[in-house]
Amino acid sequence: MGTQDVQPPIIHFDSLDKILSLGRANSLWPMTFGLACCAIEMMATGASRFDLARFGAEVFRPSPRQCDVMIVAGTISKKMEPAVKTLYDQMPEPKWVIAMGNCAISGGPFVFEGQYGIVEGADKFLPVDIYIPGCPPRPEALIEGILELEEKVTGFRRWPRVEAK
Amino acid sequence: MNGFLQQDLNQETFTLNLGPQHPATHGVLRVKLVMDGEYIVEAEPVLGYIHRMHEKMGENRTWAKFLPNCGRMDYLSALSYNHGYVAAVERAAGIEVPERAEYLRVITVELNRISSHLLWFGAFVLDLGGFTPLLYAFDDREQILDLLESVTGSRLTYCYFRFGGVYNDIDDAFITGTRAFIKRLRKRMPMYDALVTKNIILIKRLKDIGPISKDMARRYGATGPVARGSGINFDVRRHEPYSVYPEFDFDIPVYEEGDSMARYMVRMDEIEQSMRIVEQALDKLPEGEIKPKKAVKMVKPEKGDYYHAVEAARGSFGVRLVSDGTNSAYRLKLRSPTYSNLSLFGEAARGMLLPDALALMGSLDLVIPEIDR
Amino acid sequence: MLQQPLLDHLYVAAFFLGGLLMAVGPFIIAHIFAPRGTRNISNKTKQFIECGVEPIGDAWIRFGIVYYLYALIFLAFDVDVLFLFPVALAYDTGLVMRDFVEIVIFVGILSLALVYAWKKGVFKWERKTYSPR
Amino acid sequence: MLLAKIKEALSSLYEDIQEAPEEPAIEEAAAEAVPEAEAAPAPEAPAEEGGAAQDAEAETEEPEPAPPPGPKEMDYKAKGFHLDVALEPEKVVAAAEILNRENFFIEAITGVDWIDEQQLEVVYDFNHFAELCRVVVRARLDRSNPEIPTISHIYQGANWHERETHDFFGIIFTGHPNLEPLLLPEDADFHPLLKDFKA
Repeated sequence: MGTQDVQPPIIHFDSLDKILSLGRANSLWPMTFGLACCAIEMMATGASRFDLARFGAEVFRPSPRQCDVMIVAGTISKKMEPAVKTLYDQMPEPKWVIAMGNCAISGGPFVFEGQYGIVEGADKFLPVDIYIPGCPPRPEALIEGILELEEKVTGFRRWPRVEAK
Repeated sequence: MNGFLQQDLNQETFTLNLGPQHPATHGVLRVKLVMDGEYIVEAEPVLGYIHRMHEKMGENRTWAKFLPNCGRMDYLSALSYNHGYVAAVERAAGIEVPERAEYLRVITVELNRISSHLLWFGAFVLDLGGFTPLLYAFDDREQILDLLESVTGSRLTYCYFRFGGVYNDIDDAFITGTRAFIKRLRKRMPMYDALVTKNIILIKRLKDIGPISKDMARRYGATGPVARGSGINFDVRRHEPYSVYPEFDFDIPVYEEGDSMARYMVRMDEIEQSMRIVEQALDKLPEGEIKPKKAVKMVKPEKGDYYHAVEAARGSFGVRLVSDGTNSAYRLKLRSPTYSNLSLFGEAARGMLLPDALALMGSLDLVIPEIDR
Repeated sequence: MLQQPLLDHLYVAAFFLGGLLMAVGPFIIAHIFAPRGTRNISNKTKQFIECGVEPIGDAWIRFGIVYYLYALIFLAFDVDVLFLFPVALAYDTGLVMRDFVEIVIFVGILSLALVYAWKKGVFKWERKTYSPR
Repeated sequence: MLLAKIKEALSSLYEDIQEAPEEPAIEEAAAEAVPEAEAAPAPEAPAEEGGAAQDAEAETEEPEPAPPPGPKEMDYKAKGFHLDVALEPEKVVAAAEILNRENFFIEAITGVDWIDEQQLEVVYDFNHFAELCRVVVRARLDRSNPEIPTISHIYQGANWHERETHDFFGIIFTGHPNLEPLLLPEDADFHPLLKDFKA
């Protein structure tokens, strides 16, 4: 694991960090990285009805250099694993990973005794920040995941939490 | 690059990866392109980046346990895949399906076909550079997803069909909702037609781009809108009548030009035809059972191999199952249409400009997990 | 009236500095506020972006001359516009008619280059096939 | 009727097995409900091949009591295909050429691992655009070294099907342009769909 230690920025004090993380939390640029069925729900979330733009996250950047969040939406097969590692490395700091769907969390419906093709879960080789269960998770679940990540980045939750009545 | 030496060309070529993570491939397809400037000298799709072992799972699960997998191969027209698998097992085990269940199957499959074509329409024009049609198409598609969710319970990866019938009956809200949706979509299609189909930029980007001749489509086994765009009148619903399709009258749009514009027009006309089928099916919906009286628990088809093909949104999806009399398949082969449709990309994209090759790939309407299975 | 030209030069210098700041500023801000280095798993941070896989071969190859000619034409007109800026500053100070004629001649000669390039077929973007294909 | 024509054309492949001739089994072509000829012009029948139509039945090496070798007509409603042609691996290319001349297209190539008979079976599915006639060509290979000639020079679509079957079963398609793993990682050396495959 070639983890390079990440030094803090040159100018770095507490209140500045608060302001920067507030800005970062409300403009999370995800990477267009749809693998399978969850990618379609991710597109539906970005489209007109569920509209991820309300939370600042609708700019799906194709190049890893320009994005903050890698939403692993789908099954990671053993042939795709080196590509996922490369993409994760090429993302600039600060970066986060959302494991969307059961396949990204634990291999989902494709885990059976004697399976040869998939990596059972993104956290086998990626530091995952947010897990969104579901197969595929509904767009609302993805939006809740984005809000959860915003809370993790800034420390407080700006949007009302949905109470299960 | 099989046997393509660099020195053959005094003009150097470079190899470009239209890689697994690329907005235009709509999934994890990688195409190794040998380029001379902007012209493609050699295109070789590389698959397997989302191979999920569906056929291996077919062997170590019982017939009923494989049902959720059907919805996860081609998740855009998942109900056609449910239909293909369930009909194949019914043919093998000789299970009868009540009349009303067949009608429900046709209604939900055709609605699913419309939603698949709408998503293809949005994504295809997005590949060519227009972002707004995607938002309109997804808005319509959400209406269908609401309707199908009220009946099947899921939005995308349906598991609605059972051996011998369907899981849930439809209620009046579904019927009125579907009729209202069809009326609304009929008002919006002229808008898509005027804004996008007659748009000079789209016509310039699609006319005579990626010609696929009738013979090339036959040699590669291309089916569905890709074949019908090249003048081949082949639609499994009409060619190999199954379920209750013979009772509806709908026509098969066939275009002779064989370029990306023809394939685009075939799919846009098919949306209209599917709406006609749904309307006729709703009018003639018989009463009666939707499931066999005694639930079909142990399915044990006799030994031998069986084949059943259905018309999925992308072509003829065939299921070849070899059963050895036990309650799980001895071998389950899933013939996916996009697998053959994409295999002609290597020959069709030779000598094209890169942006035109992306227009061709978009017109093939690819769903990668269905190719890799 | 020494101040007037000096003042003009100050304006141009101010705009130049503003432009420079606008260009280099984000780099400085990013360098200061962003954490340095990035976590990586397989040390692929410095690798070129090629959709997640190893780039095959090298991109420093000889390619069609068409791109170079296109860039040349752009350069000609870019410099042309560059000269028009100071002219716009001192346009109606002297004889108006003289300035107008001068500009027309200046732009006319430069557009001759465009006509020449057009005739040479720079804008026809068809493939220059060197290979015996 | 395309089915009868193709059945007779394919049965010509069996004529060279000349052993004890038996009286040919008479199977009258079951009257299928073939849909009315499509708008597409039906392919004009190629010149009728010579050769007497009667099949010289002969024992083939199948262990169970050998049904008369030759294209067997199947009940489409029950099985899903019209013609089942069991051939030796070498004859598959000839069969593909015949079918190609009749404008059939290839639907799929399936591998089946009969482990208890120590055999690997390759099943080719052919279908026709104009008239409904699904022909299944199958060939049995010895499991220890499964070799079968490729048909990718006739049907380019078979190129990927063959590479995939090679991926999953290890069947060598001799003469295939590049028989590298297609769905499995490039350096995969295991064949997952074999019955004795351990992950």
